[in-house]
Amino acid sequence: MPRDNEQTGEFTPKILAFCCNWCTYAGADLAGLNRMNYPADVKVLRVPCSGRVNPQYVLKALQSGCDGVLVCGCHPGDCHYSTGNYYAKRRMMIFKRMVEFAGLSPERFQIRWISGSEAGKFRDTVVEVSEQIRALGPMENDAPSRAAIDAVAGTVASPEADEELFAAAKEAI
Amino acid sequence: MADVQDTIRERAAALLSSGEVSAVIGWGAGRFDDVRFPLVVKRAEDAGKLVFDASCVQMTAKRLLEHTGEGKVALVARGCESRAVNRFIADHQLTRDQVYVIGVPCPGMVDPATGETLKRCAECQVRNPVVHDELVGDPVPEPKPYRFAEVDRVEAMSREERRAFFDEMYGKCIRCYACRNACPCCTCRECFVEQDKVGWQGKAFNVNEARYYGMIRAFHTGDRCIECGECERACPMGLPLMVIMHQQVRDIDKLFGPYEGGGLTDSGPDPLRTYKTDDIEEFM
Amino acid sequence: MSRIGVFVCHCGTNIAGTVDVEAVADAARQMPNVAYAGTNKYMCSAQGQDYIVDIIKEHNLDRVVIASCSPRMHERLFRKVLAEKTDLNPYLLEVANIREQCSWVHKDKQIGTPKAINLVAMAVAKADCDTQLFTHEIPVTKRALIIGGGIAGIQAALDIADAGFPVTIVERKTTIGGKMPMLDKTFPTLDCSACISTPKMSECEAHPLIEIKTLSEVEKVEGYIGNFDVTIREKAKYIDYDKCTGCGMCETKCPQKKIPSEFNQGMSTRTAVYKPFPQAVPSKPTIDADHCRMLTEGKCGVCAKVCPTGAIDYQDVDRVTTERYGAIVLATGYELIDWTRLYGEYGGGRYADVISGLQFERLVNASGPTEGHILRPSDGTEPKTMVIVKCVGSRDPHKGVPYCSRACCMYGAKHAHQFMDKVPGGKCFVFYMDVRTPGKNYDEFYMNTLHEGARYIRGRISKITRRSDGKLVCLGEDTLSGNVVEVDADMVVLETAMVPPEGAKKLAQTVNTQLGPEGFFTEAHPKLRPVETNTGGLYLAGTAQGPKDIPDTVAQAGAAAAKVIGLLCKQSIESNPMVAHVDDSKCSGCGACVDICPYSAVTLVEKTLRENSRKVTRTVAQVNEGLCQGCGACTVACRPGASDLLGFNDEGIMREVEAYATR
Amino acid sequence: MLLKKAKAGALLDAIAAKERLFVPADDRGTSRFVAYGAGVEPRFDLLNTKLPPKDLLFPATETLYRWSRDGADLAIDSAFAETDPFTVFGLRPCDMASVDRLDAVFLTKGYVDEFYQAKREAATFVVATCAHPGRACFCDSIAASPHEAPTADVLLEDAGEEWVVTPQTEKGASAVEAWKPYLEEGDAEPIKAACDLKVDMAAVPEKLKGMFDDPIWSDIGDQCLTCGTCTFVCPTCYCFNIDQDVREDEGKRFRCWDSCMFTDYTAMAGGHNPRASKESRVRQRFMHKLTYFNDRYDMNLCVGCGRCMRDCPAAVDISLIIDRIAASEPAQEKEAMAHA
Repeated sequence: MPRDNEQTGEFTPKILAFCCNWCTYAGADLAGLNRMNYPADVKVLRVPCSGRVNPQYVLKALQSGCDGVLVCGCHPGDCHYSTGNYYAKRRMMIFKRMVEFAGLSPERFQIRWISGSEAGKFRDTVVEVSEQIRALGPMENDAPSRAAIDAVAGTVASPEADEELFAAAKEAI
Repeated sequence: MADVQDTIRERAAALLSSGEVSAVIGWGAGRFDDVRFPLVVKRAEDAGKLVFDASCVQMTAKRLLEHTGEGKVALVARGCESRAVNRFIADHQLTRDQVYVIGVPCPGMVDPATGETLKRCAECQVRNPVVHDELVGDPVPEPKPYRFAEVDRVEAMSREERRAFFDEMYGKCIRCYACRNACPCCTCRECFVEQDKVGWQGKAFNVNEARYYGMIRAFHTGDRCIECGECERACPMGLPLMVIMHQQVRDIDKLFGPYEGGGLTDSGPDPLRTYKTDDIEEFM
Repeated sequence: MSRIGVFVCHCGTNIAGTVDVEAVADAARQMPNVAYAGTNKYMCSAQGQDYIVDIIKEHNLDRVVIASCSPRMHERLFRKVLAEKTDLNPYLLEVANIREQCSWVHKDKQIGTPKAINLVAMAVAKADCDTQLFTHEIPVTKRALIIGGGIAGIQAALDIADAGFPVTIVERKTTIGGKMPMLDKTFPTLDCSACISTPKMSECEAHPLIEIKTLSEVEKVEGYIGNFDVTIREKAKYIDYDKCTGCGMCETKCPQKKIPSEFNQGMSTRTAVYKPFPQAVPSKPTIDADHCRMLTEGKCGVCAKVCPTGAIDYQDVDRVTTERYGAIVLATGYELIDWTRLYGEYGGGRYADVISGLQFERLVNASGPTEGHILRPSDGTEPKTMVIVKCVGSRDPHKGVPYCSRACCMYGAKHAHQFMDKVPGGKCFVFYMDVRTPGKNYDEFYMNTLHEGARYIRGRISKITRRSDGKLVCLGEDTLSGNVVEVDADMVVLETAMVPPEGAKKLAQTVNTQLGPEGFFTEAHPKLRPVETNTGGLYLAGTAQGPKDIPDTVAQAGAAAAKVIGLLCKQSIESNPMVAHVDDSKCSGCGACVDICPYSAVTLVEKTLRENSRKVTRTVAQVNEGLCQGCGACTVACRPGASDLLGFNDEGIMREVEAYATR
Repeated sequence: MLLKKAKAGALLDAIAAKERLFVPADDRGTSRFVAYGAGVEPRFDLLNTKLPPKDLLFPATETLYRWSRDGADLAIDSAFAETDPFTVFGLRPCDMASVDRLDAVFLTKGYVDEFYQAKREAATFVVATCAHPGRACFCDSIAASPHEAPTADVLLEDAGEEWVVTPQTEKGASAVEAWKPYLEEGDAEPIKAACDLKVDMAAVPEKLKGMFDDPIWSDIGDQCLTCGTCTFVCPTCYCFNIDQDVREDEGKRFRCWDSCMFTDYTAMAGGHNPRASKESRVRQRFMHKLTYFNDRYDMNLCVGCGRCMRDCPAAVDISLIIDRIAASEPAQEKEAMAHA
């Protein structure tokens, strides 16, 4: 799939949204029912519960071509399975802090609670996240600048090694 | 420490000859004076091969799990090994009656490469065994040194610098999995990296794959880490692996604390296996 | 290699208007493992279904992807088509949502089409990892257990038993009936509460299919829908009910007569061997072990001497039984908030003439301590001025509870009416925050009370003090006029909040279900599943779920009974096949899943397994498929992925992620 | 011919101007052979680099072929490419011996690995002898010598302040010819050092054949973590895996290093693993290093570089293992003793 719009040359982000079947997925359906309009940058992956979302999926998505990941579930207290989103919340709080500590732009991995009736919130979230990622540009833009590498890196042995490091950094997280 | 070593040998011989234990796990002497290695002694006459001095850098507890089928096993345990024992028990990998803990208060080990205190000992929070059947030697003071200096340093960096820091770290990783194999929290029968069919972990050697391995392993152990620092010690490439463990430890402590790592007390489920309905909310 | 068929629906112009469905089918043909791709005007129509069925046969397909409306809409229908009209397992199906989440939210084919292709690619990738799933039959034990013997429990028990299923009522007090027999009259019809509730109690006692266990509590619940193994402790009653005829001789002769009567809200006394009230069911007494001299001091024994049938048994012990039930109804009711602890400004219980609404019910009741005369507890004189304070505890998040207790507006009006009826010339002031009367004939009743002369003042009483002449000085504010109001009352009635009964939390853990923040049991869905819980086979009746009045309680009990009857009518129920499954070879038995599972569906068991041609015995996790609801929380806690969710397995989700990320 | 160590820089600059040049150098806390260029300080004082030079010939990850699809048209392109000449300057005799082992594996016995061959033929190896072998060095009792490297293209014999330069192959001769401007005529006495650490390999390959069930393996298994460190720092470990990276309309197949220490190295599709235990994996590694390879190629696969001993997190020491094997009773004798 071409990353840039053929006509405008504009960057089209690739954002994956994990949505729980009972709340957010229903909210997204409702947005459709209400014919709300939102950018096509976000694709929804249905899971039974936000507690099913393994952080490993998130990192895999971000490392294999997605520019952003959204994890959505029922509001705490409203989980269809009572507790799934509470676990998800703790996991994602820790995992998000960890990937940000390791240098991911915070906007690229977000978590939101959206209920089955909050079609508007679903639309607004998609619009907001899509705009944020458009502003950040593709994942490659997360790579550190030469100045950042120089500030942090130990003695790099050779120009080639330096190039390698820079190239490696250019790869998606 | 010579007295301690003598006592360890005596006790090991006694425990083995009485049949109370089938093996004693401690350290043996390598070819060079500053090289010690994890040694499993199974006969009383070999007890003399056990050594204990400032070069016993390895955290040996993981070996326990390989010998539990063979009767009770004795472990010469410092603070770190004793916390690992508690970790194993919390993870249902061991029962307390399967292990005889010969506790040894630990003054800290010496890094043979630098001659200075081993990094994991310089950050150690628990030098005295938290669990033991007998204690060899007198308890040592617990200085509880500040262990988040490296986290502070990295946290103070800009996002790009942090990314550069971790790219360098993971760029050097050779994915030998020594960190995993040494870790007392890594007790899976089949690690996610070995599950080719599901395809969590790619086989290629590059910074992306190393990052995937490094970060997911860190996340898998983050809420249970006993902060022994053995992963970092075992790393043949000298990567600062504890920085991401300490970062999680500090976050968990702040958010869902106090952090125990399961290695200190029997304090209920680990932080990511439980929740509170009034946990702080930041995802509305 | 699987052979996947991709069926793209036009949905008239609903999809085809913004998605080039032919282009989607063309793109699908290029996707790995896709053996066929085609389109149809309406895939869900009979003709569309036939098309799918024919193509599956013709192309020997082994997986199906339908790109259409939301799976929440028609996934079930398409599964049914596969199950009934093809040889394919119905779970080898994925639905790509290209209507609600694509064509309806985009306006332009140039945006809708590539997105639809992406969604189809994800579904195709996941379909390749789908496995056959099978439901199995869970047998249903045709018996119901009702926990709590108030009007909700009684109604549910009668309805279920009348349908032909045995019922056990577990009641922790000495009689069933709950609070209703204590009430004098019920609003808005003012019929006698005891007269309508006690016949139902007797009906329960006489019903051949209803077993009543009083002084009993549920200790343990194991198992799952259709098969709950319930351990019940029936406390010692010290009277052999097989021998006891209920003649009452023991009660008459018992020398311990000064025990405050719980039934009369402490306003009269009872004996140590007692029935709480004449119509109690079972209609036999029990010995109160805390007050019986024989049981506390070892001397007395009067009742044993006078009992004509020798039914007294001081050696009686608790009986613990475990029996299997197919369904459980929680009808544990409510308690009134302990206002004396919370409202020091109302005297905190120091003034005898500040009483609760329930005490008033007893005062005004003909079988109560005053034989129905409204008399002040302090001096037995008739109060001339009465103040009723509503919302004591309710809607008071700082001191009491944040919610409305729903029934107090009505029984407050009823108390005002009863006072004015029984005390000619009496003045009644009602302090209120709002008057809420949504019920059949409710507002009419309230208006009538106003016409009778009850003075409604909008505001809270801020302080009650007792003057030396015994008058209760009630200081409040009329928020409508803004004036401070002071009323010299002879008696004050506090209409207190309904709160969950003591032990609800423990019971929730025992039966493994959830409580809301207020401590009432949580229904599965507030609108659509109001009497079910998230635990299959566990239902709610009455105020266990939240405050409500008698008609609502009875209606809900009937609804719960209908659900139970519906379940018990089945020979067996079909299990949900999309549950967690543990791969023994990967499981190290660490127990993370056990800690996580909200349904207690996972346990650690010892298993003998064959590994590398050797037999080994290890501890591994095991999922009870009857209990597991398929949330998948355990699968993430499981580091090696030994626990995986059927229908949403790790491999499938990973392929789906990659299908999108690498396109 | 002599090369003054102090003047080596000029020579390196000249070589690097012509072709790619790899020298031992520090790299962010480790050391390895890195491409020479501005700012690179060669570490000819290092005994041997932390990471071996094998990745110059046998990269850790190497693409074999790529495929792409356009509609129904499928294209497969080999990733094989000719390699431009390059020089590896300053590797040690043990590492040169490791190249001999890799040559045997990838170029002999009827199969030539063209990916390896292209790089091997492009490479000129300039070996510097060791004046002061380290405490973990034992090349001269197993595979090589600190002061000679017969298969090197050019041998630099350490003579203190200078190297005595000797071309040993045609490739080496033409290289030295080009170096002339930087070399000096003259003679110096090379230091003929020997390792302090010795092993007695004489009977080891044969003895091992009877030691499949020897308790030594469980003893090593107790000590070993079965991480992959030894295999990845070993200059001769050559096992690899083949995997692929598939994207929408394209993909590639690559090979990457693997390690016999890993459980999934021998995992089979049905779940069976013939080397599930640590001791069986440890046994495989040392059997391969010390006897199986000898059977096929008639040389020890261990070259005595000491890297595994140095970096093993559990201090597993191959020299001690060789000692123990050498000291053990041969199997037949043991059996005979058991019967006696």
